[in-house]
Amino acid sequence: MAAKGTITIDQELCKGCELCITFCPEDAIRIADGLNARGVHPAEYVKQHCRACTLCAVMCPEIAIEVYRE
Amino acid sequence: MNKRETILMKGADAIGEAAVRAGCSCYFGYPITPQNEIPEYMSRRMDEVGRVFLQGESEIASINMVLGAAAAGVRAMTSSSSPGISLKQEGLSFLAAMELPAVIININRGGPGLGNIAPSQGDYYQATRGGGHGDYRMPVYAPATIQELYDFTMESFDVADIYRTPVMILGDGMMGQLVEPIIVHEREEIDLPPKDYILNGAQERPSRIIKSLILDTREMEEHNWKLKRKYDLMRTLLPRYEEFMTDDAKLVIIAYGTAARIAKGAVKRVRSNGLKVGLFRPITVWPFPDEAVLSLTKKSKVFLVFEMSTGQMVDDVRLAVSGRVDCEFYGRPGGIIPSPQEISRIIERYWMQKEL
Amino acid sequence: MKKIFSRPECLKPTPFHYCPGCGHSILHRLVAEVIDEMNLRGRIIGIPPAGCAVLAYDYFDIDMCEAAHGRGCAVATGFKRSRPECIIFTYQGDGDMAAIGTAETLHAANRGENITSIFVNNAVYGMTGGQMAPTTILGQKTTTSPFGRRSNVEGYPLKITEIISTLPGAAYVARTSLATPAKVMATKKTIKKAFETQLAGLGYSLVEVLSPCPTNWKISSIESFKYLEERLELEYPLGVMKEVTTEKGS
Amino acid sequence: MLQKTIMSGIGGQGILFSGLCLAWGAMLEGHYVTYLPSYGAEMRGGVTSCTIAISDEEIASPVASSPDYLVVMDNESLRRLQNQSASGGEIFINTSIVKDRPVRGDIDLVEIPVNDLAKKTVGEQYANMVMLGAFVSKTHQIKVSSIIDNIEIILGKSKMRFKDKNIEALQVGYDFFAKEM
Repeated sequence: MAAKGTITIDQELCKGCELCITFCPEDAIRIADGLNARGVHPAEYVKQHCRACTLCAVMCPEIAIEVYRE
Repeated sequence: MNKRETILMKGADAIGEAAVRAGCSCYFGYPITPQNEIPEYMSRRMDEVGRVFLQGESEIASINMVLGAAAAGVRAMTSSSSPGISLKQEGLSFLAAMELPAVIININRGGPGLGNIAPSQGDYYQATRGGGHGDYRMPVYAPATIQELYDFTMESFDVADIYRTPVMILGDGMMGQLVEPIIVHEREEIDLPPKDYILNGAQERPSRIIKSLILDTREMEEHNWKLKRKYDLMRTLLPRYEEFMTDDAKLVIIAYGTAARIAKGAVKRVRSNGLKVGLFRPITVWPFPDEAVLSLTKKSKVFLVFEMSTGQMVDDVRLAVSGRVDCEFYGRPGGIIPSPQEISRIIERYWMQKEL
Repeated sequence: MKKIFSRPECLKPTPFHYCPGCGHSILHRLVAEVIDEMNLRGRIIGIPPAGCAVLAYDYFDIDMCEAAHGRGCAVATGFKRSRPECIIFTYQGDGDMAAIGTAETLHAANRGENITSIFVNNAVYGMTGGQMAPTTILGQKTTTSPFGRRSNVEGYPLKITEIISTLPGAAYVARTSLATPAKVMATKKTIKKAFETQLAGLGYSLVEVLSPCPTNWKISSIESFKYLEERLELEYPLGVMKEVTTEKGS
Repeated sequence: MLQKTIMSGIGGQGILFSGLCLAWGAMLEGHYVTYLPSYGAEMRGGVTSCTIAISDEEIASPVASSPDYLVVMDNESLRRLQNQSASGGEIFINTSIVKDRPVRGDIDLVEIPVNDLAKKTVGEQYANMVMLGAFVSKTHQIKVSSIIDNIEIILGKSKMRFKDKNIEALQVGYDFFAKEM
């Protein structure tokens, strides 16, 4: 049984490069409808899909993602 | 002179020995005639005292090694000759901007371009006008004897630390080769400001940055004014000069370094013929001793500037006298060292012309 | 819930100025993680380049000293020679390392200068706006090679890492990439290995990191990571080119 | 009084060292002195020289455009320097090697077969010091004892083993004129 986890995304740091979305094996991240203060649609976490694999955080250039494991 | 303490020493060796005794921890340099005896001396001597000598792959690399050592908080020096000093200008600008101490020796040779390896004073502009890009100045000492070469090299390490600035010793091909009696003495310990800017790892203190990139124009302006205030302080405290028989002089010859030695010989010659002529010798060429030059105008009617160039310091003299007196020029560029006889003939010519 | 991934301690909480999807940001984090994990903050000095990473000192919470364009390895030499107890690294782009600073780099490596260089190769000049780099690959369009780099006009891409690996003074020379999470994590291990090489006093260490530049490649972030893996890695093969494990005598 | 001497020879003849000994002796006697070796491109082609100025007051220029004394150890040195010599000056010629003679009539010639003298006595490699001994005894610029008594300082540690030979050679040269006169 894969580890369960969760992530937090600091949407104000996000520049919308979508690398986290590309490399997430669980499709747990998507682009938000709203804009952040930079004027980009930031990434947002789609709840309850995360395995805490950290791949999103590893690829996030902005260090906007923190990963938690149960 | 006490003959027990006096030894014969070559200019290049005197520079090296003074640096060692001033606590220079690192020497980085690249060979170029006529100053090769400096790295040669240092390669031997620094090893003896367990310090760093490294022959860089270029003048550019060497000055940047000096920059690294200065940022690490140790006393560092490089030496070169005119074309090599041109290459070091990038590093000099960075040292000035970052306010890092360093000592740079320029054994000036004939130029422009590759020029020749004979003694010249063609680098006066480059030395006293900053030389590299940006709005900066740099103290420049112009020794005229091997003893002065020793003393000022030693002193320049303190000046560099006090003002956090690169300092240049401006010699010429003759000063580097010349052997003269000198007294080799130890450095006088003086109080120096703490080096609270150095980088040695952020151990139990906030991290530090040494940089010159200041993108914000207001900040950059403030940094320039800060440097300017420092240069103003140097202008007040650093100017040095020698006056020789100027008290009753109607004509004063102004020269520095090797040219000043020759001029002094010429002054003695014409004095023996009854001509009231004196010598004014700037020891610091930046800051230029302009107030002392100005006060000379009260006594003397005619100034004759003599340089081993086509005329560079003469600009500073003319600025200093602001048109108050006649300011004539005589130059021998390209590596020529005229004799005192030649200069005394020039003095006599002006003496007649000006009806003194 | 246990936090298993967050910002490394020796990176300041300052948002990066780099473009979206820039490899510098990822690489900054990797270097910072290694410094944290090896507990080097109190003895490390970083030397950023002129180029996109010129502002690296705004992010790293360690001692840092700027160097003029290309002079990183010379400045690092001055530091290391006067403070051998410190760990010194340069962080340089392709222009800094492989064009204007080739001499400084080659000679520091050849002297076996006990320093580490992290060489970010994105095959283009980023800071100045996408001009040709010495590492620009054949056919690649840049603002100063608008027809694509031609070998008969602009010459060939320069392979600094291969060159350095032939020098006796170089102790550890490797090329990595940021194209995938696995390669990013391998890059971190390689950087660690380079610092360990320096700690052991073995000589010069160099880690070339192939990195995307979506802005100047004029493609999306996602596409730039594909280009990185499919094109750049073809021209610049990954791997450890040289590894010395014992100290050499004089 | 200011006196300037140029000593010139082929590299390896030890003429720079002879000049340096003269400068040391002068300094130790309390005179002002400068010693200026030729360097760089001037040295290419084998000829090397130095200029020694000795005076009782500060020396303005260490360069000698017209030296009072000229010491030549080889033909090329004579060819290059003979026209520079001051009118009324003296040229010391190593007649073991130099076959030419100056064409000028306004200078005194001092002929010394220093290589032959050295070969017969202390060894040919000390010809330079034989010349110096002879030069000092003829010109009286300094006392030969000023060099001999201080030879250890002048030679330095690394060349100390040549001390006795150097002294002997100086003496051979010095006696050359002492005997004649």
